[in-house]
Formats: sequence, structure tokens, C-alpha cells
Amino acid sequence: MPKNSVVFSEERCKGCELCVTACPKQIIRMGEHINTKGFHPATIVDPEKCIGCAFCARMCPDMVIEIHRE
Amino acid sequence: MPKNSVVFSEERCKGCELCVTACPKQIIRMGEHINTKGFHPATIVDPEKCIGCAFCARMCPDMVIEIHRE
Amino acid sequence: MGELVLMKGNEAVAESAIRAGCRFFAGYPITPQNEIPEYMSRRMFEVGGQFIQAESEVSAINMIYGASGAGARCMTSSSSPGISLKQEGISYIAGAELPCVIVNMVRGGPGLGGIQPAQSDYFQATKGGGHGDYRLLVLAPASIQEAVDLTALAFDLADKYRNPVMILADATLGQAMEPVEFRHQAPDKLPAKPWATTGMKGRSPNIINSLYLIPEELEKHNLRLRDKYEAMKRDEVRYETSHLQDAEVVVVAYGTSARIARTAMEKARAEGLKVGMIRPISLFPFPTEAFDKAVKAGIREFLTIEMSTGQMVEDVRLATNGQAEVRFYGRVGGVLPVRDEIIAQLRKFTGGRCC
Amino acid sequence: MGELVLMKGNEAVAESAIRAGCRFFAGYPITPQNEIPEYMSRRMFEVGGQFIQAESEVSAINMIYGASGAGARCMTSSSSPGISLKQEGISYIAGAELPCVIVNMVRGGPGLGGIQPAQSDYFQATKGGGHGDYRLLVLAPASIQEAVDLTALAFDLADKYRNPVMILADATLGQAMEPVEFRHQAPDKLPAKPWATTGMKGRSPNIINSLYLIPEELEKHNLRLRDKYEAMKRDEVRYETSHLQDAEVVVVAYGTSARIARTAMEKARAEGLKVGMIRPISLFPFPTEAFDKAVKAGIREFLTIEMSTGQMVEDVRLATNGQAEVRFYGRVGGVLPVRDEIIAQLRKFTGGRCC
Amino acid sequence: MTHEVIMAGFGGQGVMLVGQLLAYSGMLEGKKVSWMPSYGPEMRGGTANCSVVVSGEEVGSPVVSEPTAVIIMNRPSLDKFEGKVVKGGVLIINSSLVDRQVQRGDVTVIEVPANDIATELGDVRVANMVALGALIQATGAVKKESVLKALRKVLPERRHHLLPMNEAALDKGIGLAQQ
Amino acid sequence: MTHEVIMAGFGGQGVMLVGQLLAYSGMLEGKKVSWMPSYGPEMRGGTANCSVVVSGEEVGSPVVSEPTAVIIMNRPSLDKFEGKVVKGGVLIINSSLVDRQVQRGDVTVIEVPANDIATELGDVRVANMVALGALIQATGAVKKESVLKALRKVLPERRHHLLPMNEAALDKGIGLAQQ
Amino acid sequence: MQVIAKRPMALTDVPTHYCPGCTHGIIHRLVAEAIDELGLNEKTIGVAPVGCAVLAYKYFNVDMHEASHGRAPAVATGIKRVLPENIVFTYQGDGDLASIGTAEIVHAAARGENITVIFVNNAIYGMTGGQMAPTTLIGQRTTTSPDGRMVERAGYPVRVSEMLSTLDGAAYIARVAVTDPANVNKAKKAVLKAFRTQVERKGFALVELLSTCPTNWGLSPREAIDWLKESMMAYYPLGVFKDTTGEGETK
Amino acid sequence: MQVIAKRPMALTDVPTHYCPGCTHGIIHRLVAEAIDELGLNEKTIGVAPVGCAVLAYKYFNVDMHEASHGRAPAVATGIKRVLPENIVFTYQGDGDLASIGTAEIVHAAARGENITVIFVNNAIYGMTGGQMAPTTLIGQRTTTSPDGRMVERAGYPVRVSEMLSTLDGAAYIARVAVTDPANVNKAKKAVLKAFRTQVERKGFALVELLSTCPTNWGLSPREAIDWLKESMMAYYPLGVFKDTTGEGETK
Ligand SMILES: Cc1ncc(C[n+]2csc(CCOP(=O)(O)OP(=O)(O)O)c2C)c(N)n1
Ligand SMILES: Cc1ncc(C[n+]2csc(CCOP(=O)(O)OP(=O)(O)O)c2C)c(N)n1
Ligand code: SF4
Ligand code: SF4
Ligand code: SF4
Ligand code: SF4
Ligand code: SF4
Ligand code: SF4
Ligand SMILES: [Mg+2]
Ligand SMILES: [Mg+2]
Repeated sequence: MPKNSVVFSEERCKGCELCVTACPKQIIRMGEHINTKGFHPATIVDPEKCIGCAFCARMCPDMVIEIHRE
Repeated sequence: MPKNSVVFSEERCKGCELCVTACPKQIIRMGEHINTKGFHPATIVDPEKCIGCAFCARMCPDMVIEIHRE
Repeated sequence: MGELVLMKGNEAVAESAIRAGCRFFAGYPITPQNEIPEYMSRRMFEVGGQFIQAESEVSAINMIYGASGAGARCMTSSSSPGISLKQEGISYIAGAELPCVIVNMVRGGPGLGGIQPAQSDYFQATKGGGHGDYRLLVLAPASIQEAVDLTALAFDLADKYRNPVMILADATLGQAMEPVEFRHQAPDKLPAKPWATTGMKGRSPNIINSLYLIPEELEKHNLRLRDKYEAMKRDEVRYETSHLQDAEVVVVAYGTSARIARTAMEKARAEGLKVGMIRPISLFPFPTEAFDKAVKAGIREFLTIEMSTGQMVEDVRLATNGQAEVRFYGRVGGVLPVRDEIIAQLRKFTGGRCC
Repeated sequence: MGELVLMKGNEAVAESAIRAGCRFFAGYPITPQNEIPEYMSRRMFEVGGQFIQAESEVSAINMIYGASGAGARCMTSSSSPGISLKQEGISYIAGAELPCVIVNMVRGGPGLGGIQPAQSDYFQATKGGGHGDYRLLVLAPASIQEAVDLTALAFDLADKYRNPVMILADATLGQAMEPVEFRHQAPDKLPAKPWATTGMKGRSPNIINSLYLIPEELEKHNLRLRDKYEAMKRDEVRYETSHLQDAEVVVVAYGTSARIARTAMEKARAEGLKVGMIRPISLFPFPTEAFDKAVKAGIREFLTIEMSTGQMVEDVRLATNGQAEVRFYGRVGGVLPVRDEIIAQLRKFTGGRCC
Repeated sequence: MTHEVIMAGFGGQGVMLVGQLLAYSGMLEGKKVSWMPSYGPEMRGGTANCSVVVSGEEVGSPVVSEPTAVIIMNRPSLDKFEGKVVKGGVLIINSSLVDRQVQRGDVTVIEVPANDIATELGDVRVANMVALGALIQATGAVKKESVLKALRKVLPERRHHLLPMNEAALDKGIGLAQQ
Repeated sequence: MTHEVIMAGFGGQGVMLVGQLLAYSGMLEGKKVSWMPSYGPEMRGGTANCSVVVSGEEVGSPVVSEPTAVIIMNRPSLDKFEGKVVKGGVLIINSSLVDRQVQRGDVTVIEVPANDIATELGDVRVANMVALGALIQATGAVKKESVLKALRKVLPERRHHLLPMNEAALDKGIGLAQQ
Repeated sequence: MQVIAKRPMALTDVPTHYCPGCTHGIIHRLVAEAIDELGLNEKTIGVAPVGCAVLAYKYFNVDMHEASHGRAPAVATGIKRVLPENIVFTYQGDGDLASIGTAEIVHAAARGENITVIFVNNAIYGMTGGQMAPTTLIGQRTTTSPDGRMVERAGYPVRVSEMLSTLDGAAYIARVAVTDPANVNKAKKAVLKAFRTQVERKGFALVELLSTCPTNWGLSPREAIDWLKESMMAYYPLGVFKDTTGEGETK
Repeated sequence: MQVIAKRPMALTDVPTHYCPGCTHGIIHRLVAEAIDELGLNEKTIGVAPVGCAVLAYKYFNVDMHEASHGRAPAVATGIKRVLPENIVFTYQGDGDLASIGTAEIVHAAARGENITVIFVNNAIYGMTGGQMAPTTLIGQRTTTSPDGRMVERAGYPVRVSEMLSTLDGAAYIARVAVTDPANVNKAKKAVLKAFRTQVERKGFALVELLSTCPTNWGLSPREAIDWLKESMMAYYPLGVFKDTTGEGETK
């Protein structure tokens, strides 16, 4: 299975959780900490489970998520 | 057959001839003379043929025609 | 006497209108006056009136045109770009001699500009932003209490003159909260409007109209309107003066900038500068008489403060008619003048001569 | 030098615009300027330009906003009520600093008013009928030939200052025919517009905008605009004077009323009255310097003639600044002043002192 | 000399056109000219008139209020303009349609049965040219040659076959005014 | 004495509300007051602040540019307003969220861990009341009783059960400022 | 003696300024007859447009309000909201309603404003001398489409009735034509229905009447009627496009 | 290494001012992707509205023109007529397009103006703080319909796509929603098609995108998506309402 790298630009995240809902693998969670804008940023918790479907990125309104397949 | 009186207020007539077209009995003609507005006014030529259908009045844009049945 | 309540300027104006008997409001959202339509959307139906969020400012002013013609006390409100869109309608209402109240909570321009306070719509309000020879009565409150009081007055003046009245305030007064008291109540019986289109029962048709195809008739109409505006100039001048007895320089300002100018005057006087103040409350009619008196009293220096690049200053110049030096200091684009800047300007005047 | 042709003012203005390189016109029918869009609808496509009959004046001015942003020489025309509707758009165009030409063939107002000539939109044109601190360059032709020449100039000035220019004429000039000669030709190469939105090929994006949310930035923008208007006041004043050398009273008039005022001046002089004349051609910037000079030369009496209840007279008062007596005589509503009425007014001035 | 002329009649009688022709002729003679229309409030069929100024000096008001000459093509126009013409001025009356006499004694009145003459010439629409002929003869505002030159410029090529009839009409008018 | 106060923080920290409360309290004491909001260009989540003036005299500008006291609920607000407070003025710092020290030495700085205290009291949303308590204690702008009276007027009946928690928060703030 | 045809009471005795054969006059009469028949003379307020019918305030013998160009529906809204017991109608041309007044008519309909709209579609701007209207047919010559309306330059004619029928607030929308006695009678029924809809508080009602402009079409009145039948009716089919009045009160 | 998701070139690197979870951001990306994919970056001119997207000129990495409120279609018309070889799109909210800009959008469509309109319908005025829009649903609470939109007071919501589809000048009109990845992909296809329609000179194309306004709806971003699905999609059905692009050039 190809490896997908899902990179979140934390500082741009507004914590809306739309990516969380979108992820079919349920591997995105909101971080405990807050970024300088005052939001809990989303992060991926089980990166190896990622299937690279990009649903998260399709739903992210803020261009937080970049995905590469290696 | 009832008698219909079709009265034209000549001075209001603008000579458009819409009444002429509308009359099923073809008894309306344009006068030779002109009224003070400069138009040839419509008149009824064969009043006794009139069936009182009021088509002429329905089509007259200028409230020239009044029709009574006696 | 009512109780003091802390209220946003926008809401206070809206409530004041309702208490003055306003029963029809049409408007369109625009910052910084949204609280007026929002308040109206809650309150109007409670008092049996009607609120409409129109599809545009153009439509709103024409709804007012209709409602006013039908005899209602009515109001619309907007802010600068929206007021520009209303100009044709305002000209019609003035031309048809109908009463209504128009609120402009001015923001920075031109174009989309900004949403912060400005006074750059003075010309538009006072000289007629629309076409043709007409005038609005323009009232400029400097506090929320005054906004409340002038709004009530506006309805009475509108009916008295059958003319639109504009409340010219700005984003500061719209957005700020201050204590207010509602001192007036809707008169039991509003003035009769026998000219209104209410159905011709028992009379011949009433016609609301601004068209006069025959030049001589239009001229007569224009001259009648002019006479009305002259009557306003005679009877509806409103202003406030301070310290003119001993003033060597007079600061002139209206609305929000007048509040700041007043603090500047006070501090400057504390520092020994002989500063007085004229605060126009009616912008049309402009309080020329205040300047006449000041000039007659020997005052030769005026400093006009505006949140614009200089508009009312022209009326100050006209009012002083070359008999005094008139200077201007302005901040623009949403920036408020600051007390100490004004004092610095005053010092430029009185620099050489005073303590 | 072109041939003399007898042309309606409206058509002459349209043809002049085409020759000045105007390649986009959007307008909406309104009497008395319909021949402008009608002419454009025939001519524009011949020269590879575009004509659109917009759905309204509001839309037309915004089409101009777009076309101008895209780099075209463009024009819209209307008459009073339609110009009122354009005020928001004009304020945007001024705010975004775009060039365009706007023609107002003024008719009687307010409201629907009439369709006959008037000069009652002077305030709207010169003081900004729209919101915010902006100015139009306003040019007022007094003959069809001058309308042709000023229209050509208008396009150059618009590009030079990146500012809307208004041709303020009236129904007389629009409807009348006079001989005209087209003296100018579209420059081979129009001024480059590197700021235009033409696609960002080989450069970073261009943005046309009038929004400045941060007050300090909007203030900077406002001050830059003000400086531009000051430059216009310095460099773009246009006027014509007659007989100021020996004049005791000066008649001041622009456009159609200036033609009539001139005949009055000539007749009055023939009758021995020492009358001179100042005819402002640029209304903004107002030719203050002409009045300065006249006042310096000792002239103490000015009679302003307008087809309004008195608008330009305020600028005359400002320009003379209390140094002279300024009187006003106007006809309104579509009525033109008559030569002998003007002479009667002049006599009131000079009554006591002259032959 | 400044000629301030009004031409008035029903819409359709060609008063606007003949006014433009006069202005054009004046322009061809190097004079200052203006033409200005005026319509009644009716959409069609009302009366219309135009003002024409032909002068050696710059034209003041293109709207003539005290005409030096008036072409009157119908009765309502006589009622409207008889009182306005200056003392010593000229009234050209289309006697085919105007059914009353001129009251004023201080003006030159020239009656031309313009419609009748035009009908004789083959087209009632050249009645306006008959009146114009009388006008230029009576006032000397422009020369006949200028009118013909102007006509050739104003009429589209494909209508040039109408020139002779127009010239004939003009001549008739001139002839009547000479009498 | 004229108190010109700014209250600044993230949207959602209740700075607008607590500002209105201060203005209301001043009004109840018969003072001249004003409240003026200011929002950033962000739609939500940006910083927001309001100006409150409480004075014996008519209020000049409702927009405060040189505050006599500032409540600073987050770090960006410190960066923005530290330089603006007048010499000898008061800075109330929400030390729960502000992660740096005040640089200026010419002002009175009162640090209150407002969020922590509020959370302890049961609702982080009363952090603003903690800060207000410190402010009124440090400046004497209004009396505690006035704030409580104002709160009773401002809070809808159905929320009056929250009054004790708010009073407790206010007291905490007052206490911290007394130290 | 029985009266078969005479001036309705809701028309004044003033002769109109309309051109010979202009069917504005017929439409005026139909509106006046409807007002008479429903007995609304003393409670009706008419809103005149800017267009050839600008002087309608002189012709209708009821209270009248002369609106600004295109804004009659907004003016009518203001009146009706203030005087809900009165009857308010607008009388508008196609330039007025379908061009500059597009937003106002769409939103009056969307709001289900309880007014009656008489929409006179003559495919041209009559009053200003014959410019193209949004309703001008493809190929039709006007003073601003001198070579005939071309799609590439000016797009397609707008079918107002069809467009407004998509709005839930519209209760009754019909298109009729005043070409001959039969159609005039149908037109009359539609106008009556549009007033009745308001009387019964059923919401927004609009009748689009195809009308002639002999003057600006460059045709005789009779030819104009023929052109209307052949060309206009082909693009603008007659019929009732919306009628929710049977379904109970929409407003 | 293969890129599966990244910022399109037609977006600048500037973080937006939109509220958390506001789907304006998604729509921006779809538009930018379409521009990238069709290679239009150097010839596109975008027209920003007055609405929450007023700052779109900072976000789209193409030439941009900030229009006045509601007039974006007129501004776009001016640009496109002057530069017919360029690609011009407007980006408009529902207040902007369906309220104040009604006349401009109707007539741009009627003219078959060869532009692309991105219409973001969030059933509210976002930027000004949540007032009622013409698209606000019956019963929906806003700051100017505090008790929920009532038919008697404010009439019915306007279905813009359906209304514009009655116009012959409209070539492509579709309604989509950005509720989930599948719908986002469909939305993307519609946006692409709307740009392609212009590239191929087939006339006026509009995509109505149902979008959320969590802030003014008073919902969390996720709840907002749910409300959009349940309430908005019930009144505003998704689908292609008009597509004449297969029939050859309409303009
Ligand atoms: C704001 C404004 N724009 C334009 C006009 C000029 N105008 C008067 S009537 C009219 C159009 C009339 O056409 P229509 O509505 O179709 O009515 P019709 O005359 O054909 O009956 C126009 C454009 C105006 N009076 N006001
Ligand atoms: C002429 C004018 N009227 C009103 C406004 C105020 N205004 C700004 S945005 C807006 C509405 C925005 O709503 P919408 O178009 O739905 O966009 P959204 O913010 O919801 O995306 C309004 C009314 C304005 N700027 N100009
Ligand atoms: S790419 Fe798909 S599986 Fe991977 S994190 Fe995103 S949504 Fe989840
Ligand atoms: S969708 Fe984007 S902005 Fe929202 S939580 Fe996920 S990464 Fe953050
Ligand atoms: S009533 Fe009928 S038959 Fe009689 S004249 Fe009229 S149309 Fe002819
Ligand atoms: S229809 Fe009327 S106006 Fe026309 S000719 Fe007949 S009577 Fe005269
Ligand atoms: S111009 Fe046309 S619409 Fe107007 S009155 Fe004449 S025929 Fe009728
Ligand atoms: S207010 Fe609504 S539409 Fe505007 S950015 Fe916030 S969520 Fe989006
Ligand atoms: Mg029409
Ligand atoms: Mg919206």
C-alpha cells in the first residue's frame, strides 16, 4: 500500500472539524493545544491508516491540508 | 330587432381605424373631413345594420364610442 | 420624563422614531447602521406598524415614497453608499413634497471605502446629492440623547414642511452606547394629511406627483419650493455656542467631531487660550446667524474641524463672507480627530498673541 | 481641419467621443439625451467598439466601472434623474481612481420634473452627489462646438488624472443643431494603463478596488485623492472672460445661460453699461483665479445667471470672499433666461451710476 | 442682421426638416446658425415647432422667444405665434390650412397656399418648401442657391430625383413673396 | 476624574459585555458614560475591543485613543495596547493567557489569572468579571455595588441564578487588585 | 334604454395624449371597468409609471401616485403596507417593469405583496422615442438596435410572466393581448381576476398585456395589431402561467 | 511523489478572514482549481462582490475587480465586452446577487453575456451580521426576521437558478452544494463546466453553490452542514436547470 503523507499547516487551521467529519478512516482529531489564532488545530492521529482519499482536504475551507503519496 | 344607437364623440377620435377593423358588419367608415386635432374621424354609415355587438367600442382606445340599445 | 437607559445610537434612533409615531420602515442592511433595521424588525410589528427589508436601497426609498404618499410617518436608514443609491428617490420625494425621515450613519468613502465613522457626506446631504433644486432639512446630533431628540423633531418638521428630513450622524453615534431618556411621546393625533392617497371616498382624487411638463408650471413649482427652503432658513436654524463672549478663535464642528472639539476647547481654555465654539445642529439650514453675530462681536478666526477633507468649511466661509480667517483641520477615512491635535491647530492661530 | 457639419449636440458629443478613442459606451434612454446612445448604437460597432443599452443607469455606470478597469476609454450619458442613480457608481469609480467620461444633459427637477433645459444639477456635479470625499472634473460647454472639443479633452483629462470627468450640459445643447468641426483625432497610441485588469500575463495581479478597511489606510488614500484634486485646481482651471478691462459689473454664467448672458452683455454695452463677463468652463475646478483678478482690478459687482434657483452663485461668493457684491438671477424648470431680463438685472446694479 | 425664425405646424408637415434646411443653408453661407426643436406633450399628432437663428454673430439663445419671422403651417400655430413676432417682422401663412386672418397690422404678412401648390406640384409634402421659399424671399435670411446646395447635402443620394420638385416648390414660394 | 478604559481580547471572551457593564454601572452612579465597540476585519475569532468612558463631564470622543486603564485578556491585546496606556495608567493583565511580561515601568500592572479563577469558580466565561473586579478596584471608576445593580438589570431574569457566580468572580478580581 | 358601451367611472373625461391607435387606451379602459365592476373606486390607489403612461394620473379617476421609473412595485408596496384595506395597482410598461424595475417587480412578487400589476408589453420604449426594450424581439429594429436586435450584441427578449411564475409569492400571472374584441374580452377577464385576487387577499397578481406602439414600430395602428399577432404572440404565448388562487390564501 | 491535494496556483497564500468552517473557503478553492485546470490563470479577471467575499481580491491569484454591491454582473459585462478574449467571472453572495443585484444578474443572463457566475447561496447576509436574505427559508431566524421568516411579512424565498433558467440567454445553470466530498466533487464539475462554457463562447453560465454560514446561523460548522442538507436542500433542489451548451453556440 502506498504511503500517504497528510500535512496540516497548523497555523492556518481554524478548528472547524469539517475534515474530521469527512475522513472515512476517522483518523483526524482536534489537538489539545491552541494555535496563535486561538483555535485547536486538527491533526492526524493514525497516519498509517490514511488511504489518501483527500476527503479531508476537499472539505477543508482553509487550505490547511496538503497530501502527498510516495 | 332592437335599435342600437352608436354615438361617436368626433372630437376625441384619432382616426386609428381600429373600430373599422373590428366591426363585423363593416358599417364604420372614416370621415372625409378632419376634426380640430387634424384627424379624419370615424362614423357609422349604415346604423340600421348595427347589431350592437360593441366590438367597435371594445377596440376604441379613445373612448370615442358610446352605444345604447333602445 | 423617562428613565435613563444605556442604548446603542442606532437602536435609540429607531426607538425614538417609533415613539414619534413612525409606523413604516423600509431599509436595507449596511454597516454601521444595521441595528436600526434590526430593531425595527422586532419593534414595528409590536406597535402595529410595518417593517420591510427592501431588496435594495433604491427600493427602500421608493417604498418610503409610497408609504409617505399614503400618509404614514415613515423612515429609512442607511450609510453612505446606500444613501447615494437613494438620491433619485430623495429627489422625487422632495419634488412631490412628501414628509419622511432619512438617517445616514456616515462611513468613510468614496466607493466602498470603510465602515468607520466619517463626515464626508456633508455636501451630499446639504447641497442636494440628487438632481434638481431641492433641499433636505439636515439635523446633526452630537450625542445619542440628541440623536433621540432630533429624530423626534425630524418627524414633526417633515410633516410641517412636507419635506424629507435627514439625520446626519456617523458610525460613532450609531455604534456607541450612551445613556438616553425618551422625553417625547407620539402625539395623540398626528397632523392631518388631506393630500394623502387613501382612496377618494368623499372627495376628488388625490395625486402625488413631481412631473410638470410645461416649463412655466415647473418653474412655479420650483419657486414655491425655494420659498419653502427660505422659510426653513428663517425658522429652523439650530446651533449651540460656547464661550463666544471672550473668544478670540472659534472652533466650528458638528456631530462627533464637535464632541472632540469641545474637549479641545475646554482644555485649551484651561491652558489660557481664548477659544469659543459654534456647533451647527441644523446643517441645512446652516446657522449663518451664529457667524454673523460672532463676526459682529469681533471674532476674526474660525477653525473648522471635520471628519472629511473639508466640506462644511465652505458654508463657514460663506457665512463669514470674507470677514474672518477660516481654517480647516480634518481627519478622514474613519480616523477621529484627537483633542490635542485640535489644540495644536488652535495654537497655530493664537500662537503669537496669547499667554 | 475637418469640414463644418450641422449636428445635434447629442450626436456631436457622441461622435467626438468616438474620435477621442471611446470604444465602450453603456447607457440607458432618457430624454433629452437619447441621441447619444442611439448614435452610439450605430457607430460603435463600425469602429470595433461596444455599445450596450444597460438595464438601468445603475447598471450602466457599473459597466463603465468594469470597462474602465479593463483599460478602455469609455463613456456613459444620461440626464438628471439617471445621473442621480449613478451616484454610488461614480463614487466607486472615483474611489478606485478610474478614468471615464460621464455626460449629463441636465433637465428640470427635482423628481421627474420636466424634460426642458436646466442647470440645477450644478451642486451634484461639483460637490459630489455621491458619498465620500471625491471630486469630478466638470466641464461645461456653451456651444455644440465647445461640447465637441471638451468631450475630446475630457478623455485626455480622465486618463491623466485617473478620474471621472463630467460634461455638464443641458437639454438645449443636447437638442439643438449647430455647425461643428471635429478638430481632434484619436491619438495613435492611447496612454498605457499598466494598472488595468487585462489578465496577469507576465506580471503580478492587478486589483481595482475602493475598499480600505483600516482607517489609517483609507485616510492615506483620501489624502492622496485630495492632493490630486488640489493638482486639478492648480492645473485644470478653464474659463473665458470678456471686457474685464473696463467692466463695472461682471455677469457670471456657464453653458447655455452664458450664451444668453453674452448677448445681454453686448446689448447692455451698446447701451452704455460697463458690463464684463466671466464664463467658467471648468466648474470643478472652479476658476477662482478669474475672480481674484477681477476683484484685484477693482470690480465690486457680480451678477450670476443660472437656470437654477442659485447654485454656482455659492462658488462665486466663495471666490470673491466678501470682496464684492454678488447677486443672482435665475430662471428655472426649463425656462431659459431672456436677454432683456438680464439687462434689467444689470441695470439694478448700475442703475444709479451709469450713463 | 440676425434672423430669428420659428417654423410651426402639425407633426408631419415637415417644419423640423425645413428648419434644419434653413440652418444648413446659413452655415454654407458662413453664417452662425442654430436649430432647436420643440415638441408638445402629445406623443404624436400634436403641434411642433422649431427655432432657427441665422446671424452674422455668435448665436445667443437657440430658443427663439421673439421671432423676426415665423412660418405658420396650421391654425393652432397662428394662435400661438401671432403675438410673439416682433414689430416689423414677417409672418408666412400657409393659407391652405389657416382659416383666419392675421390680426396684427405691424407685421408683413405673406399668405401662400402651400398645401395647394404642393399638391399641384405632385406631392403635398413639399408644402414646407413653398413656405421656405416665401420666407427667404421676404427676409433675405439666405440665398436660394444655398438652400439648393444644402438640400443636395441633406437628401440622401437615392432621393436626389426629388430635387427638381423641391426646387420648383421653393421657386413658387419665392415668386409669391415677390408679389 | 475621567476614566477612559479599553477592554480587549479574543471575540468570545466577553470584553464587549463587560465594557457595557462598566458603562451601565457608571450611568447608575449618575456619571456621564459611553461605550464604543471596535472589531477587527475578521468575521469571527479575531481580536475585539471596546472603549468605555466614565466621567463627571460630558464625554468627548467615545473612541479612546489614550486609555487611563486597559483590560488585556490575551497576548495580541497586550502587544496592541501596552504602548497606548497613559503614564500612570493601569493595565489589568489576564495572566492565564498572556505569556509575556509588561515592558513599561511607568504604569500600574495588575496580573490576574482570570481564566484560571473563572474555571475554578465553575465557568470560564466569568473571566471577564474577574478582570472587571480588578479594574474597578485599581481605578475606582465605579463601585462594586453599581456593577452588581447593573448586572441585575442587564441579565435577563432567567439568568439571575448566575448572579452569585458573577459576584464571586468580581470579588476575586477586587481582592487580587487590593494586594 | 340599455347602455352597451360607455366611459367607465374610473376614467376621467380627459382626452389622452396617446398616439392614434395606441392600445394603452384600451388597457386603461379595461382597468377602469374592473375597478367599476368590483366597486373599488373609492378605495383604489393607482401607481403610474414613467413611460408613455406617465400621465395615467390624469386619466384614472382614483387616487394616483406617480412613481419613479421602474419602482412602481416598491411605491405600491409602501402604500399597500400602510393601507392594507385599500386596493393598490401599478400600471407599468416593459421598459419600466422588465428593465430598470426588474428587482422591484421580482421582489414584490417574491414577497407575495398583495397588489395588482398591469404590465403593458409593447416590446419597445415608447415614451423616449422607440429604443430597444428587454422585450424587443430578435431582429426588431429600434433606435438603439438600428439593424434589428442582434443576439450577439443584446441577447434575448425576456419573458416576464414565465420568469415571475417561478416565484412562490406570485398568486396569479397571465398574459393576454388586446388585438381584437375576443382577446380584449379575455384580457378584461384577466384584469378582473387580478383585482379580485387582491380583494380576496390572495397575493401578488400580474397581467401582462401585449400592446401596440404604432408610432415607434413605424406601422399604422392596424398593421401594428397584425405585427403584434404574428410576431409578438409567437414569442410571447398567451395564457395563465400561474394561478394559486384556487388553493386558498397564499398571503 | 504524487501530490494529491495542495493549494491551487490561482489562490494566493493569504489566510482568509472567513469564519471557522465557512464553506466560502471550499468554494474559493474549487474556482481556483478550475482556473488552474483550464490554464486560465493569465487571462482571468475575477469580480469580487460586496459580501463576506469582498476581500476575494486578496485571495484569488488573478486580476481582480472589486464591484459595488450587487453590480458584479454589470462590472463583468463591461470587462468582458472590452476584453472578449479574457475570462471573466463574478463571485457573489445571495444578498448581492438575489437581492440588490437582481436586475443585473437577470439582464446579464438575458443578454447571454459570456461570463461565469459563482453564486454562493448561504440563505443569509453574512458580512453585515446575519440579516434576512431573499433566500432565507421560511421560519429561519435572522436578525431582521427575529421570529423566523414569516410569509405574511417577508414572502417566500427566491429560487434563483429556476428563475434564471427561464431566460433564453442562459446557457448553463446548475445548483450544487458543498456538504461532503461527493457533493464537493460534483460542485467542482459544475464550476469547471461553467468556466468551460465561457471558454467555448457558449454564453452565460451560473453555478449556485449552497453554502454555510455557521456564524450567523448560530451553529457549529458541522451542524451548519447538517442544516444545509436538511433544510436548504429541501427547498433548493440540486441539479442542472439549464444546459444548452450541447446545442451549439447560444452566443
Ligand atoms: C431614471 C430614469 N431613467 C430613464 C428615464 C427615461 N424614460 C422615461 S420613460 C422610459 C421608458 C418607457 O418605456 P416603457 O416602460 O416600455 O413604456 P412605454 O412608453 O413603452 O409605454 C424611459 C427610459 C427616466 N424618466 N428616469
Ligand atoms: C449599496 C450597499 N448596500 C449595502 C451594503 C452592505 N452590505 C455589505 S455585504 C451585504 C450583504 C452580504 O450578503 P451576501 O451577498 O449574501 O454575502 P455573504 O456575506 O452572505 O457571503 C450588504 C447588505 C453595501 N456595502 N453597499
Ligand atoms: S486523506 Fe482520507 S483517509 Fe487520509 S486523513 Fe484525509 S480523509 Fe482521512
Ligand atoms: S477542515 Fe481545515 S480548518 Fe477545519 S479543522 Fe480541519 S484542517 Fe482545520
Ligand atoms: S356595435 Fe358592432 S355592429 Fe354596431 S357599429 Fe359597433 S362593431 Fe359595428
Ligand atoms: S377606434 Fe376610436 S379613435 Fe380609432 S378611429 Fe375608431 S372611433 Fe376613432
Ligand atoms: S409612443 Fe407608442 S406606446 Fe407611446 S403613446 Fe405612442 S404609440 Fe403608444
Ligand atoms: S459570516 Fe457567515 S458567510 Fe461570512 S465568513 Fe462568517 S460564516 Fe462565512
Ligand atoms: Mg414599452
Ligand atoms: Mg449570503
